[in-house]
Amino acid sequence: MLIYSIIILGSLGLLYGLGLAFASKKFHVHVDPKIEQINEALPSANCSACAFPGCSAYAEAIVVKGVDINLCAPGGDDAIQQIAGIMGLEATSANKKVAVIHCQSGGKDNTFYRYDYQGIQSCKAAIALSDGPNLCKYGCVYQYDCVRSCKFDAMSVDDNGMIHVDKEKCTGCGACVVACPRDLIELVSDKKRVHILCTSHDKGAESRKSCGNKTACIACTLCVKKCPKDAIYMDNNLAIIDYDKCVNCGICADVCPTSAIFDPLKEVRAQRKAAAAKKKAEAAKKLEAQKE
Amino acid sequence: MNYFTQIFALAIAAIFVQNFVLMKFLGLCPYIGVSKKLDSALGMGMAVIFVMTMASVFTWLIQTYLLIPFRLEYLQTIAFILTIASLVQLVEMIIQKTAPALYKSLGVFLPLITTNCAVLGVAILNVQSEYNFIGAILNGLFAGVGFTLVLVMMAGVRERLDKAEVPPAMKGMPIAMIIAGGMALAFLGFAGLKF
Amino acid sequence: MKYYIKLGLILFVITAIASGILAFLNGKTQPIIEENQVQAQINARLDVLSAAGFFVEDSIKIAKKQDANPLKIQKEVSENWFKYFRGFDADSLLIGYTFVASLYGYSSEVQTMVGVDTNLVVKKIKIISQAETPGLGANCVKEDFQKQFDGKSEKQLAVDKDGGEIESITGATITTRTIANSIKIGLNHLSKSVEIEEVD
Amino acid sequence: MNSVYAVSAAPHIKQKISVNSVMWQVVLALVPALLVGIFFFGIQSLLLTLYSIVAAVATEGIIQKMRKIPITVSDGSAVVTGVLVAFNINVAAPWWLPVIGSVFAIAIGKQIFGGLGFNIFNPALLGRAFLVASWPTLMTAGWTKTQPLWNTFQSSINGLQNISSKVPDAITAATPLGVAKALRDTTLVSSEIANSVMNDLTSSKTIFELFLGNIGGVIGEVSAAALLLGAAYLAWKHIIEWRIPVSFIGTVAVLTFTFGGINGIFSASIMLPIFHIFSGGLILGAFFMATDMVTSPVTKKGRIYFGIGCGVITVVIRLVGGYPEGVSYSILLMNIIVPLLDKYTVPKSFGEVKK
Amino acid sequence: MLREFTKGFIKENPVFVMALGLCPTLAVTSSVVNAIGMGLAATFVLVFSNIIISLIKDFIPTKIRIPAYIVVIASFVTIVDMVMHAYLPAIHKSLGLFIPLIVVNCIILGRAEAFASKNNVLKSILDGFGMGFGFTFALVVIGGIREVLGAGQFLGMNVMWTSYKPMLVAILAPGAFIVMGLLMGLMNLKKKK
Amino acid sequence: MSLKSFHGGIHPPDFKQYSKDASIEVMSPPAKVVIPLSQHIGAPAKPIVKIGDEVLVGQKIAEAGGFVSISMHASISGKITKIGKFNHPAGMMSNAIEITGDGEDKWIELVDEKDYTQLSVDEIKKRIADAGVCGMGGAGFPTHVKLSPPAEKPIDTVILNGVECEPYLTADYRVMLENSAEILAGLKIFMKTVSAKNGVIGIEANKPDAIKIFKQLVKNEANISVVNLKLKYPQGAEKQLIYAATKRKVPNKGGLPMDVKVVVQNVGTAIAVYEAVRYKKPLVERVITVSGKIVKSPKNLKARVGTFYSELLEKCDGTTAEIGKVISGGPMMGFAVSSLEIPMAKTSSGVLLFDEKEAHNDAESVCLRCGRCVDVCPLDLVPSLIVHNVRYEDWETAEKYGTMDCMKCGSCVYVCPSHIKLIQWIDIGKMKINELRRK
Ligand SMILES: Cc1cc2nc3c(=O)[nH]c(=O)nc-3n(C[C@H](O)[C@H](O)[C@H](O)COP(=O)(O)O)c2cc1C
Ligand SMILES: Cc1cc2nc3c(=O)[nH]c(=O)nc-3n(C[C@H](O)[C@H](O)[C@H](O)COP(=O)(O)O)c2cc1C
Ligand SMILES: Cc1cc2nc3c(=O)[nH]c(=O)nc-3n(C[C@H](O)[C@H](O)[C@H](O)COP(=O)(O)O)c2cc1C
Ligand SMILES: Cc1cc2nc3c(=O)[nH]c(=O)nc-3n(C[C@H](O)[C@H](O)[C@H](O)CO)c2cc1C
Ligand code: SF4
Ligand code: SF4
Ligand code: SF4
Ligand code: SF4
Ligand code: FES
Repeated sequence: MLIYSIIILGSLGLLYGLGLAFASKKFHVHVDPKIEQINEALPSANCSACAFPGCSAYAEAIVVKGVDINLCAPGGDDAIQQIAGIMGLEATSANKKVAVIHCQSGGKDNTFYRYDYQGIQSCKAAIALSDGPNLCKYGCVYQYDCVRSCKFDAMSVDDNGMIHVDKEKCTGCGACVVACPRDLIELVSDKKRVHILCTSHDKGAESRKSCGNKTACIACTLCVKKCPKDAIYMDNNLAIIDYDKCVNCGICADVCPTSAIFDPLKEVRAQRKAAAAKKKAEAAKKLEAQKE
Repeated sequence: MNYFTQIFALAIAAIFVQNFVLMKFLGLCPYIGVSKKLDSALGMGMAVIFVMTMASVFTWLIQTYLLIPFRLEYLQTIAFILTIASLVQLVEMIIQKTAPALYKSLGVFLPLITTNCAVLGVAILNVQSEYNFIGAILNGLFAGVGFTLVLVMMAGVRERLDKAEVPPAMKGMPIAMIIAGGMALAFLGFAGLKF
Repeated sequence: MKYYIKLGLILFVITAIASGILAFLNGKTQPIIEENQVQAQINARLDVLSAAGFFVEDSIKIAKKQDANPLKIQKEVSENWFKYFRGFDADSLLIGYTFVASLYGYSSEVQTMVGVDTNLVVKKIKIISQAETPGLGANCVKEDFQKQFDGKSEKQLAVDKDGGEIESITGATITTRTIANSIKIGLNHLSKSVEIEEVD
Repeated sequence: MNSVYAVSAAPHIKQKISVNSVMWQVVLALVPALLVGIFFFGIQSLLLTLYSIVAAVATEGIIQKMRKIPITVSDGSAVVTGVLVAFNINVAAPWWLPVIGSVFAIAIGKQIFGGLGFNIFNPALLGRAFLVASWPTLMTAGWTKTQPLWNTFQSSINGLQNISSKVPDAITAATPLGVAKALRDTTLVSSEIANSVMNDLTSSKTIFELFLGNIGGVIGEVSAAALLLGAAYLAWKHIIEWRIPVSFIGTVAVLTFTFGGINGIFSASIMLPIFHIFSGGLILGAFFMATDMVTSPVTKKGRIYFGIGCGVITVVIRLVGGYPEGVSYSILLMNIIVPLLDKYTVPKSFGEVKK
Repeated sequence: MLREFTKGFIKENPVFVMALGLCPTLAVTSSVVNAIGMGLAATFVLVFSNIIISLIKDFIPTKIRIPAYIVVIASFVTIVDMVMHAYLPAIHKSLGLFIPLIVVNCIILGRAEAFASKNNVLKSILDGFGMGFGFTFALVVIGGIREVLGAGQFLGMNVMWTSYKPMLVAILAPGAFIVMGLLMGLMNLKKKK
Repeated sequence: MSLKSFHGGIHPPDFKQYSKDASIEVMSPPAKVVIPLSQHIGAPAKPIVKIGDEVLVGQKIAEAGGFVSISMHASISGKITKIGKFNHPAGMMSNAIEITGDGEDKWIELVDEKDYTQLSVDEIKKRIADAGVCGMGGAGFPTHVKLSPPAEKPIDTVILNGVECEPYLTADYRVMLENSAEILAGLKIFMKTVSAKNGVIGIEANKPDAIKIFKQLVKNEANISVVNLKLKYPQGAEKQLIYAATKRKVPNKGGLPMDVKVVVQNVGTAIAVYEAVRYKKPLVERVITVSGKIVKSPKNLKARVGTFYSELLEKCDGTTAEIGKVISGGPMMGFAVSSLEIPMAKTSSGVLLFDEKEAHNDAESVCLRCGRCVDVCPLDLVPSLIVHNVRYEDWETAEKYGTMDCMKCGSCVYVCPSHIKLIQWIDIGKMKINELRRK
């Protein structure tokens, strides 16, 4: 009984072992060693949780098609790390870029309209009808192609329809840049703080007239003149910041007569300045008092 | 019943009434896992039909000519799974070398099959139901066809639901389960089908 | 070549060890399993024919086993035996018979242990194996259902709808009918065998 | 800017039709059948229908609220589902049966897929299948407990019982289809009885009663006449289209004529297809449920295949299946392959060059 | 260390999160008793095959590792099968076909551990227990819901009001899928928060 | 006799009662016109005048910008006052030439060639090109180009499109009643130019008097017939018209009528061609319908190209209610524009004014998959599935389902119970697919 058992199952094992070994030699097909390595790193569970037909198919997809490496559920973190090692992938780079929307018309209520758009929610479609509903032919049309294109939930819309980018969530994937038919969105290093939020190439008077928020760039060139780093230049009636040169000093934002240049610290700076002036005044007063 | 009617009845039973996936709970992992795209579902289905039939043949032979004569029925599980695993691996290697085109469309699904309980399941069920050789082969074949049928249906439905407003929490696996539930409810309509 | 042999040998060793262990364990468990099964059968027999002290197996040849599952292509069985037990009380007096009735029901083969007295009137039945739909056909294992078979003779063994005296389980006429019919068929076989005995 | 004109893409004129109007017209079209149901089964059928509607609408509203999406219960689609769930229940059912059925229909049958327009299965039928599998006895028992308002009809119901009493297995299932089904179990009845009952069933008297609705059955399916009235209205309003109902019913007619006889192929009388068309849920199913636009193919060819598929499965279940009636399962089963039908029946566009 | 053990319950729950080993999960959970039986059987196989595999993995050439490991796992499954058959015949009967099928399951659950990482024996044991108990936990939850709804019982005791008419579908195939789907959805919802 | 038609299509109310009985009124030249440089399909015309130049009516002021292009002519006499961006009847801004009139309406010299029928084909084509004629049925394809099919594509039939299936519009109808002889002459010129054996005039059944007139006229013309077409939109669409008249199917995926040996021309174009060939008269005026419920006296006006809509409306005594929407063209295919300061072009067949209520546009709800759009699409497309795939950005499938074939007839939108703006979605699909193809 015991003997039969050992002999029969053992010889089945022997047979299969020999067969497989032989076949693997005889029917060997060359594959990218990377694929083999990744295949090794994967659990060979062939559970298809990754949505590929089996581990080797997934391994191939990683190497050939550049599919995400974190799809293997049974493999867990270990497998991801190993694959990352094989593929030579680095952790995401430190210099992160985020989306900046170069229009601050101030939302639906603040925009001047040429007509009442009645169509599907799509910026592209809106612009295809008589160049878009707003008077400014450069500004945001508020149909949110960009928001819908963001896979990371990084864009939110406020009560007035303005779009805000969450710098934390934004991965800089650039999907919104492609989506915006008005080319309002640009990927900028998240270290940059000062932005010109207007894209109107119209003449100053015209852009002033068509911007509902009155924050259009009117091509007065003050910023160009005041920038200590020569980081701003004019392009056909529009000031543009050269981010390579910009050092976030915010002087341009302070001098811009229409607030077309945005700097989150502008207020703070103004307050500080006021406080300093006050202090100075008080000090002067004190001094005067002392003098007296 | 004449032989033809028997075969017909067996087919109807294995494909619809006692569908492996929806009624017997066999082969659920690939049913959920490989049903995202129609093309893969078809490939997988064909591969499963092939392997189930092959496995039925080999395991039946092993059972009848090795295990039973030597009273080794307790080795059934181990012998069957070993046979299936080796068989699949062997076939995969042979196809990859000799028929690359077939491998692309079918072969890539082969490794998945080792871990598909439907294959081991059909082998064991063949034994339990005391099928003769022909019966075992046909059962393997039709069980595979039944599997493919629901797999392809599932893939069609899921491709459509890819473009639907399924609540985020239900996306993916959960909704696939719900669809499976609905399909199983619908398949209850075949319950009690007899000729 | 050597490499292949090595691979084969490793697998051989592993499977050999595994099968050795399994064979050993099987040696240990198999008797218990068999013992369990025998005991379970005895218990079941005692259940339906409680007055019996011991049983003697017997069987008669029957034409052909009833189709178990109509949807299956099964191994051919050339001849069939109907197996039954004679139950004797402590005084070795024949007090009845037990047998297993079996037919394909709604979705499974339903097996019933049946105890009858020497007049072939059912004393008690016990469903010993079924896989009918839970909540429907599976309700046949309920005590109340099985009780109604007590004291029924072959004629009464039919579902009320078919003119008999067995009240069917709600929503599971098929299962009920299966059980009644299977017992009826068993009694039929038994009656032939008993007749033969009387001739003896 | 003083006057701002509206700008939209062409076309600038639009047919007066909306989701709401479509759905409410379906509700309207179902009213005659409900009235007949009330007439034959008593006021309880109205109550059950109301419970069902309330449950469906409430479920829809609550889930939409939970999902924080616009609440669209006024579009009437949940009402249609509610009515149809109730229509699939027999009048003897307890009050909570339609309620649970509707909750399931809307929650699991519809909202979980994303709501109106996205569901795969016909919600009402999924609800019904769920109820049948859960409480099979409640869903099938009690069909004979009709409470006709008008007593003379009692006699003809007795007539049906007389027919069915010849067939042992059909007593509890005193629907014409239940009787027809029991006939095929030749172990139960002699072929003589079977033939005579078959003749009774296909007599013009029985069929006329089927047509009027003077039979056992669930609330909504009894009267072919009332259902056809509603269907005619929908067809006239172009809300339903001929392809699905015609191919569905046509297939059933052809197949029952061919295989429906109890003495082999083509042994059926010419009345048998008519019997099959007017009995059970075929009219309800073919005109009101198979035509549910969300769960049927959009392509013209797809709709024909869909109808044929429904017909084939219905006949298979009616003739050899475990249930007397197969309409609801046939539609559910065909629902599953609608995505495939859509995918593979996209027509060649006008002027497609033959290659 | 503890993490190896606990991750199987929620974060990497083999059933809810990874959707592996679905067949036994759905097939045997029509009652809690079956669920516990299946869960413990799988745990046993997982733990012991993890031990053996982590001990022998260095001796097995890659070419035959798949058959080799399958043999190990299948052996333990057979052991469970025999032992249950001998000592717990009732549960063995109701689990039926799905005991041998633990092989398939454990190939998936176990091999992740065996191949993807280079863990030592202790870690493997913990992982085996973690995964096994996670699996059991999931089975019991599903089994509990199905048994309560579908039979009005929990572990065989009546827990619903007396006039409750069981929702049969819960213990049939469709109910299994739907309960499973809803639970998975619930897990997703929890995970998001 | 069953009327000829195609399958699919819709039956919108025709609203032609407003202007159908108003005979064509000639409008005196306006004080100022703006001539867009792109009134046609193809390259924009190139200006050949400078600001300050004096021009006569009919004087060429812009030259064809390529082979598929046409030249533009001054439609009033006066001074060029601006060349730059102006509103365009299709909505957007585009380059145009502004002429401020001198009030004298001085014309260039015209001829009257009585035996114009003897002219050579080349001369005819040259005259048509010189006159800047493009199709006046809507698309504005340069006519001389259409009349020059490549040698391997012989033409055997010329179809005159007198269908005018768009609701409201009656310009073609009036022209057919009042200028039938010229139309027939134009048709003969077409037939000669492309050496076609047959001429067909297709008219919808709702214009029985026009049918009668032409039937009378062609009584003695063996090779010219009049077909009475079933009342259905879009009967006037080229492919549908060809199918109805000849049972030939123009191939999809960019097939042209000439692929089935047919040329289709609008009845207005026929007149323009006749005048160009016989009188060398450039295309500087056309008949345009001004209509709508709120227009005081809806009219069919013969007006100069470049006239502002506001002036046309003034001629019709303004409106009875606040304007909600201005449509350039017909209600099914026309463009809604954002102001009345829009010049009419050679292709402008109508200006419609809607009140606020008619302008209202219901919000989209989700597609019911009801298939009504599928039933009406004259091109056998499955609009619902196309749009579904566009919405979920599956461009490949959208293209496979025939996005690019859609002619934007609007039938599907008209019948959709969910108010889905299928055409807008299809447009997005077309833009995106084109973008992808370019890559
Ligand atoms: C899911 C399902 C399971 C069923 N299971 C059984 C069963 O186990 N036994 C049975 O006799 N009938 C079963 N039936 C019911 C039969 O199909 C049939 O309706 C019933 O036997 C009619 O019996 P009645 O006359 O007792 O109502 C089941 C039905 C369904 C829908
Ligand atoms: C939301 C809801 C769900 C219910 N579900 C069930 C159920 O699944 N099974 C059941 O038997 N009764 C169910 N009921 C009904 C009652 O709880 C109670 O069982 C029934 O009314 C008892 O009435 P009876 O005496 O007519 O049986 C449900 C009631 C409500 C309100
Ligand atoms: C939907 C649709 C409807 C059309 N309806 C008409 C019409 O009613 N009358 C017409 O002359 N052209 C109509 N056209 C334009 C014709 O297709 C075709 O371009 C024109 O008849 C060619 O003549 P032309 O070049 O002289 O303009 C329609 C086009 C489309 C796409
Ligand atoms: C002609 C027609 C038939 C319908 N049939 C059904 C039906 O059978 N079941 C149902 O739940 N809803 C039905 N509805 C309503 C609606 O389409 C249904 O709730 C959707 O399936 C939900 O997405 C129908 C609607 C119409 C217009
Ligand atoms: S789409 Fe990409 S780049 Fe744009 S906001 Fe989202 S994450 Fe940032
Ligand atoms: S895509 Fe561009 S235009 Fe559209 S909403 Fe976003 S920023 Fe505005
Ligand atoms: S008509 Fe509208 S609702 Fe109906 S299928 Fe087409 S797009 Fe969908
Ligand atoms: S899809 Fe295009 S061609 Fe078809 S009906 Fe719609 S607009 Fe017309
Ligand atoms: S457990 Fe995965 S296929 Fe069965």
